[in-house]
Amino acid sequence: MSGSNSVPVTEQGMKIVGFLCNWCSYGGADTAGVCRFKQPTDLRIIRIPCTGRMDPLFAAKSLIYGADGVLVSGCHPRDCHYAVGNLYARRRLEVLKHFLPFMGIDPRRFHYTWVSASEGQLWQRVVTDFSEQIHQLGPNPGIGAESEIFEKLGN
Amino acid sequence: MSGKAFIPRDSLGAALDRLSKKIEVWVPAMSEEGRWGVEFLPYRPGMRPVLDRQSTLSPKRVVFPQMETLLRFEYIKDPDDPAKVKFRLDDGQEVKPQFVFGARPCDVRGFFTFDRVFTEGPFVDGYYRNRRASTLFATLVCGEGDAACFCSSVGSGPADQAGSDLWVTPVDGGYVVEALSERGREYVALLGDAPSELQEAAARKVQEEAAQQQVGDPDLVKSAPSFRGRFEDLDYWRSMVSQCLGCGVCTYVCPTCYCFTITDEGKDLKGERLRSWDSCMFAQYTSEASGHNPRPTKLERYRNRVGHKFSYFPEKYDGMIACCGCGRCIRSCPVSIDIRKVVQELKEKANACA
Amino acid sequence: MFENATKQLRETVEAALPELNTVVGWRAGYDPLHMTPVFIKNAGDLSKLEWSPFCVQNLSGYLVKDPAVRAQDPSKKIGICVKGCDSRSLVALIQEKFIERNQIHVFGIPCRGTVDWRRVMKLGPLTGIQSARVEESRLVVEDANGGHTFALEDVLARKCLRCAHPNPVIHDVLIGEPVTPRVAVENSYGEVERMEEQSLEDRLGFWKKELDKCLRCYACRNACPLCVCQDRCIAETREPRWLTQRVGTSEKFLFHFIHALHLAGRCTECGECERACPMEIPVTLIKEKLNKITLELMSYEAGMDPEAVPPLLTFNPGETGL
Amino acid sequence: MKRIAYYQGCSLEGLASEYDISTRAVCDALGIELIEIPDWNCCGSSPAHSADPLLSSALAGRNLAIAEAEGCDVVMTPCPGCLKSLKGALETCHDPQQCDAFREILGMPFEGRIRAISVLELLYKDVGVDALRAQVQKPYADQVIVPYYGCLLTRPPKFADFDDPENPVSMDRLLEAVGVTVPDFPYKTECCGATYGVTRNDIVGKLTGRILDMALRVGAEAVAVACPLCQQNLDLRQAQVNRHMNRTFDLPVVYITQVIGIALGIAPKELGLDKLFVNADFLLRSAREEEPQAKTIG
Amino acid sequence: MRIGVFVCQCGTNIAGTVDTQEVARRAGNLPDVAYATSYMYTCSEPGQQEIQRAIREKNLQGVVVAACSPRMHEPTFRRAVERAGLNRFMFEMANIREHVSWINNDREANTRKAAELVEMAVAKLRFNQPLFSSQISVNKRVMVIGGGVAGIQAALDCSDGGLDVVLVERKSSIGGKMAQLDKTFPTVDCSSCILGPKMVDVVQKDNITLHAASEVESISGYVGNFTVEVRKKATYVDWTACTGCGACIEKCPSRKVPDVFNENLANARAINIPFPQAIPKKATINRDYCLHFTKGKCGTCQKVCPTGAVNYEMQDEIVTEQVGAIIVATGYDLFDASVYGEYGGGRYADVISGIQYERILSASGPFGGHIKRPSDGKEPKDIVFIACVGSRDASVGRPYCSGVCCMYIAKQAILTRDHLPDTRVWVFYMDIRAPGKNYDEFVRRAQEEYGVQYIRGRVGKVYPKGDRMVVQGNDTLLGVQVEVEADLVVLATGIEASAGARELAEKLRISYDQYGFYMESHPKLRPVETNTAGVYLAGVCQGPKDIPSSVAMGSAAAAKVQALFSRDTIETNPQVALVNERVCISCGKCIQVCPFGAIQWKELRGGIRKAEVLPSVCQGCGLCNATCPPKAIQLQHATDNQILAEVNALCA
Repeated sequence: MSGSNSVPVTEQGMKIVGFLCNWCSYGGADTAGVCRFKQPTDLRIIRIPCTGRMDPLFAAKSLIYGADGVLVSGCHPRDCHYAVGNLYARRRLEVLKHFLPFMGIDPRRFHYTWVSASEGQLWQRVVTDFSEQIHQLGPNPGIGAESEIFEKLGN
Repeated sequence: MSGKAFIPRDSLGAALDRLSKKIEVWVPAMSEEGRWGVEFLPYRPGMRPVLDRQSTLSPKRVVFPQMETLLRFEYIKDPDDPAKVKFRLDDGQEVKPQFVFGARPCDVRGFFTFDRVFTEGPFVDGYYRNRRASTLFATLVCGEGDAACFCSSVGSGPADQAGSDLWVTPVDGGYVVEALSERGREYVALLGDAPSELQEAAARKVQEEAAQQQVGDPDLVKSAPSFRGRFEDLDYWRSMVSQCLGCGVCTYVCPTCYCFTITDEGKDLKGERLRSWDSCMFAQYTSEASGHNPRPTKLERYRNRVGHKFSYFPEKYDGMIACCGCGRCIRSCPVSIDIRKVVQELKEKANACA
Repeated sequence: MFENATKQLRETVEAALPELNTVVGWRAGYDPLHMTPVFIKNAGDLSKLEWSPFCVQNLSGYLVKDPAVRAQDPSKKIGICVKGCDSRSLVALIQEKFIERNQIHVFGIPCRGTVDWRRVMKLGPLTGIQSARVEESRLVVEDANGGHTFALEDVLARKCLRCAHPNPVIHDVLIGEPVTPRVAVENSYGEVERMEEQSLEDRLGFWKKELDKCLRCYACRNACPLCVCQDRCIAETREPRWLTQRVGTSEKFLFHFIHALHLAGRCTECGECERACPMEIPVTLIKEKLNKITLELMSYEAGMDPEAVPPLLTFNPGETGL
Repeated sequence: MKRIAYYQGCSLEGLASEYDISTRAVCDALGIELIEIPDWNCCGSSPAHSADPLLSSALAGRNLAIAEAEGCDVVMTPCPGCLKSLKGALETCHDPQQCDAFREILGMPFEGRIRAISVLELLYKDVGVDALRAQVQKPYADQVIVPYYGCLLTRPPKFADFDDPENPVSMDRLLEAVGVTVPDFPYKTECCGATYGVTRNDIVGKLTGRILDMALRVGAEAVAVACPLCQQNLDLRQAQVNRHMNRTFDLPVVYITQVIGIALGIAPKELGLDKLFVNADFLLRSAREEEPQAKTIG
Repeated sequence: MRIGVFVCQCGTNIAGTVDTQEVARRAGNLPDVAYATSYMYTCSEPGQQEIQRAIREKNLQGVVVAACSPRMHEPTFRRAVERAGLNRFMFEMANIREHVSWINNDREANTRKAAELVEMAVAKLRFNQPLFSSQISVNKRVMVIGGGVAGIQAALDCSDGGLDVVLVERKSSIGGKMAQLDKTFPTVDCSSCILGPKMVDVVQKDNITLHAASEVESISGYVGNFTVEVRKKATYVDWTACTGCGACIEKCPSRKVPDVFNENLANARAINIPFPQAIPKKATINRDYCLHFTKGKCGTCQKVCPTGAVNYEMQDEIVTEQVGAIIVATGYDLFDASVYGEYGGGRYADVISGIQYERILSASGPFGGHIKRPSDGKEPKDIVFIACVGSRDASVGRPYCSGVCCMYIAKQAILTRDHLPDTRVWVFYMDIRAPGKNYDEFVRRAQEEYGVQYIRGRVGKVYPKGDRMVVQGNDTLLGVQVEVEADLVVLATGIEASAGARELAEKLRISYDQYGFYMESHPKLRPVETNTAGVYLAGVCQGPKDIPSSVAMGSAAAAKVQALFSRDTIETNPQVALVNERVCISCGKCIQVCPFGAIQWKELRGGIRKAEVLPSVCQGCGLCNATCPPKAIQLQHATDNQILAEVNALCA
């Protein structure tokens, strides 16, 4: 079990956006908190009702606008509170994962996984591993600023 | 200072290098090496201007950028009481002189439409006026029309000097440049030495030949008054518009289309007000806050586009047509809709009805 | 060689016309390199109808987007001329129930490729084009300076050079003999693969450079037969508000992500987006990649089976490959 | 013809050579080509895993890697001890925590897609009871044999996933297929005490004796086994058992491959029947009588 | 908007590793925030009053509380802001305890993270809209699925409360497993004597409609308004005519039919009434054995029936029932002992399961209550019970305790010694689990008064020796191997989820655990509710339990239904999807993906179709929202703009 007591010293905070389903993974993150499982501080969690709500464009938007990482987590397949939301999400997110590198965005900045409300330790490992990976990758170079033409015109 | 210069073809780069040290220069250049499209880009040393064909995008953006910050604003909070907020606004515009090298008569004529709307009252748009006033045009005498060109139809022509500050005539071995305005004259010497007699004569010949060219059907303009009569003829408009995809690319490449939208974009306590190009071919353009849309389908929108250019505008502005005959809308249209036909048939059908 | 095909097309359409509201086809455009859509309503218009490698437009979008085409006598079908690629758009629209198969009469035309006029012009120079025709594997253009001959391979549209489905996948009548596909679909993603071989940085650089040119004129979207949102596209709405009016590269990236991801598992690679782009951005390439992904992950090829469900609108609970 | 890798292991080279030759003979008769793994080495069964489980795994893994390189997708070993080592290596290879270290030690390419099976599984699953029955040349008439599976053949359950770990039936079915009468044998997985073979042979004697006793009680003429160590304990030690238990057991202990081999019409000598301690000629009894009835249909 | 931000210190839980003052200070600099403060215990009464005071004094229109998980206190604070006059959806929480203060000690990083989470919450709140519940009417009929003791209890309690009840039972008689039992522990009172009257009550109550030999076909609708299709299986006997006289059974020539009620220890007839006390006491033909159906010859029963009730042409019938709530009491199955090859269950006639022994003990059982072994009908002298067969054993996928086996072994051991005092009884057990009123005392009686030999250890093997069985096991207390010779071995088979449980769960849209037991809404605080409103659980379908617990749960479920029905209308959850018809492009993708059938077409003028959400059916998952291309369908309180606001707060 990695990181139970040793949170790696972060040189600087990274911007990791988490999209967690309310029923399983948000609960799992709560469980990890209740159990005081130490985790890096880079993750900012957005609560969504279900990974089925997760439009891949939320992840794409985050990465395009400079998030250093995006982590999506939901109920284990077949365990969805809404029966099938995560099964749709799995296809959509997998497609996104394959698509990102084509556009020049490092797919390692995007991760999706399944963590149940009771899996506090698993959540700790997921967060720790992903945060470490993002720290290794460093800040997201991003898509960058506006084009030269518009700079010229004083915008 | 003769007000004339000759730029040898292989020294064009050097001339533009000299010029761009004094003033921001825009030239037509390939947006991507090996592709067809040409757009006006800020000149950088080494760049190869494309002067042998019309640009895909007109130089509209030089004076009327695709996006322009009108003002910046900021909320300032009282550190002791977050409920107390002050507001600061900055609407300053920084405009530098700029020089467009290699525009064509139609490109320059396009700005006349803008000028009437933005600078001749009753409301004067300062942002446009300032940019317009600080922009010079070195215009090419046009020799490369194609099947889509129709500048003569709208009262212009390949040798139309109107609106230009310098006059660039391509001759064997280079370009003869002559000043047409006082502020244009300042830059002539920078571009090259005075031309020889022979070169001047060659230029004159090119200019004369260009002036004699008839590009497009001169009767086109006369169709405009028929518009009102056909306004309610929905069958006609339906047949004209059915091909249209409503893609709006015609308005983006058009030198005279000036539709815009204004939005406030902000984050946290700061923000800015932006003016961006919009298109009358889009539903959002006329979508009202209530949700009602007076031009709900492409029929109304397309009819408006034709009417605006060939009827409403000339009615309001002394007969001036809001079209410069550049033909870009025809060339860029993915389904090759020909606005000349639409306007011409306006009249033909009107005659037929009468 | 296309005079015969045109003749055959006109005859076929003429025979079917009494049972049809309208037939959407192609006619001559403003110059010999351009065709433009035509809506044939009566036999008198038949002489306008043409078929040649300049018939680039995918007409299937009209069936969904043009209220005039849709709002006609419901007892009659609508006729439409399609190439192989266009027919796949029809299939996709049938899958999504935007059109019903029994409401349309499909004139299918096996296609050997269409001419990209920009590629011709680049090879030019051509002034005052008088005629253009395709003979076997050559394009012959006559202009003010005489005749010019181009190898067809040099002037065909990019999508045609990698075409795996030149024959209409659905049709009520086929005009001409089926042709052999240039490549199998698995081998049609060469350009995507060349991109994949590049480094992440190079790919990012490529797309930054390309997408930076985007005017956000949305012509790519509006020309797409499967961009069914049209006036309601979230690229422009405030409710919800995905994009600002800023013209930053990020906004352009996001717009193209929206466009592409909304087409994931749906795009039939007709190439209309790329053709409509005034800035010549290779926007179809983005969708090709997504199609390659759905082909590899879910063995799905869009626009082939009217009964299939697009892969992102369904799931397989047991799938473990993902 | 079916082509599979064959790992014989050390036992079959020495004490249990009859198991080796009978396995080869049966496979040959059934049209299975056995590719002996070139340059095979110790499976690491004995002491290696107590010193370093990973090294021990890699030791077994080397054999698998060679077999994979030979283009085989199945490796068969008659010895349950070897099988456990080979399966353990596969498990290590597929364990994400260990696979990198495992491959590094291995130092040769190995994908771990090869399947490791026992000769019993080969006959029971890959060949199949019905297919075997169809190949019988000389069916037994009245021989009564009980199968003894021992402890390792079906355990741990995840390694021996072809039969019920507590009540295995594969040998029962195979014996029945060749015409043997198979009574219910309660001690088919009972401990024979093999681990005490050297230090406390009194325990071995007692435990082995119980098994032999039960075999006699259910009416068996012989015990069929599929493990060299089982065979050794029950056969070679029978005199020792008699000494400890004061009994006079004289019960043949035969390899399943020998029993099947006779039925397939293979000569006793080619099956190593003469190498057994307790004479097992009873197997030939009916075989001889049945000879004229050998099937001729193809 | 005027927003107030309250940063909770949670004593030192948050303040220990987060500078809450600083978080509040930074919150004050966010747009629209008009008030920001830090408070010791925001969830306390004074804390809530402070929020309410600020709402009034600062004229706040929205509130953000940065504290613990919203899964903990969101309802608390929503009520608090509601009391001060705000809509409860004008409230957001930032989780700075479970997600910040408790998982890292870096005060600076924690403070920065907490401030950003507050910023996200404020950003989202700026897009919040007041949402209002709507009222839906309640159909005050309840359906109980399963007619075991839990279902019967639930049905009777609801009936007593004046509700109309529809009871659906898969078998041809209600009674469930309890009807098969001889006696019950720890009182050793007769099972059918206490269950029988309740079963009779069911048919005598005017307001209970019983569908026996019926299964639920489909369920649609939502809390207050379910529509359930029930398949009444063809019994080939018209039950309205059948008097239960038994004449047909007597004459039926097909006599080798496994008697399922007697656990196959006896034979029944092809036309049968499962047991004398059956409710309804009606005959049913078993098609698989009836000669009329198998051979096409016989018609005896039809001939002998005095009321002409036999009808070979009978077809399944679908009955539609409208109910407002559903109680699920579908019970359980018993573990298949043959999975343990070493015990020989299913192979040896004298190795039987606990429920078989129960039938043997029963006076109405196959041997009339005389203890005989199935193989030869002899009285056993030595009996061995083996506990935990299919319980507490991960290797067979049953790691849980079945909860009743220790007790029923003790009961059966006592009854054995009562019936046959000379019998010797052994029990191999792992641990004794007897945590109920008078339970442990009962086990001790078995050991001390009845002399049952309890051996702590697992059995390794059961094998026949002559006509007896040898049970080989170990005694872990003595540390020795033991072998017991017995005439009869009883395997105390454990409880497993009912075979059709998963299928029914999918129809009900409730979830089940990995073993197939239905999931309660909260393991401690909502033990009879499910996550589907209006669907309640009773009995072993939720997890192993004994009779008193099943009965209590049946009553609890009935009480829940009565509480639900005590009002004429139910408030809907307003956090549902909503269609903007102007934007809807009628592509139907939302309808295609909705797991709940909550979206349908709505016809507008001119034949235009638009998607429409049924708010009472919508569960608020948002799958439609993610799927809708123009985002015309928006999940309220998790709209695109709200999620984008959070993303933008971090990334833009």
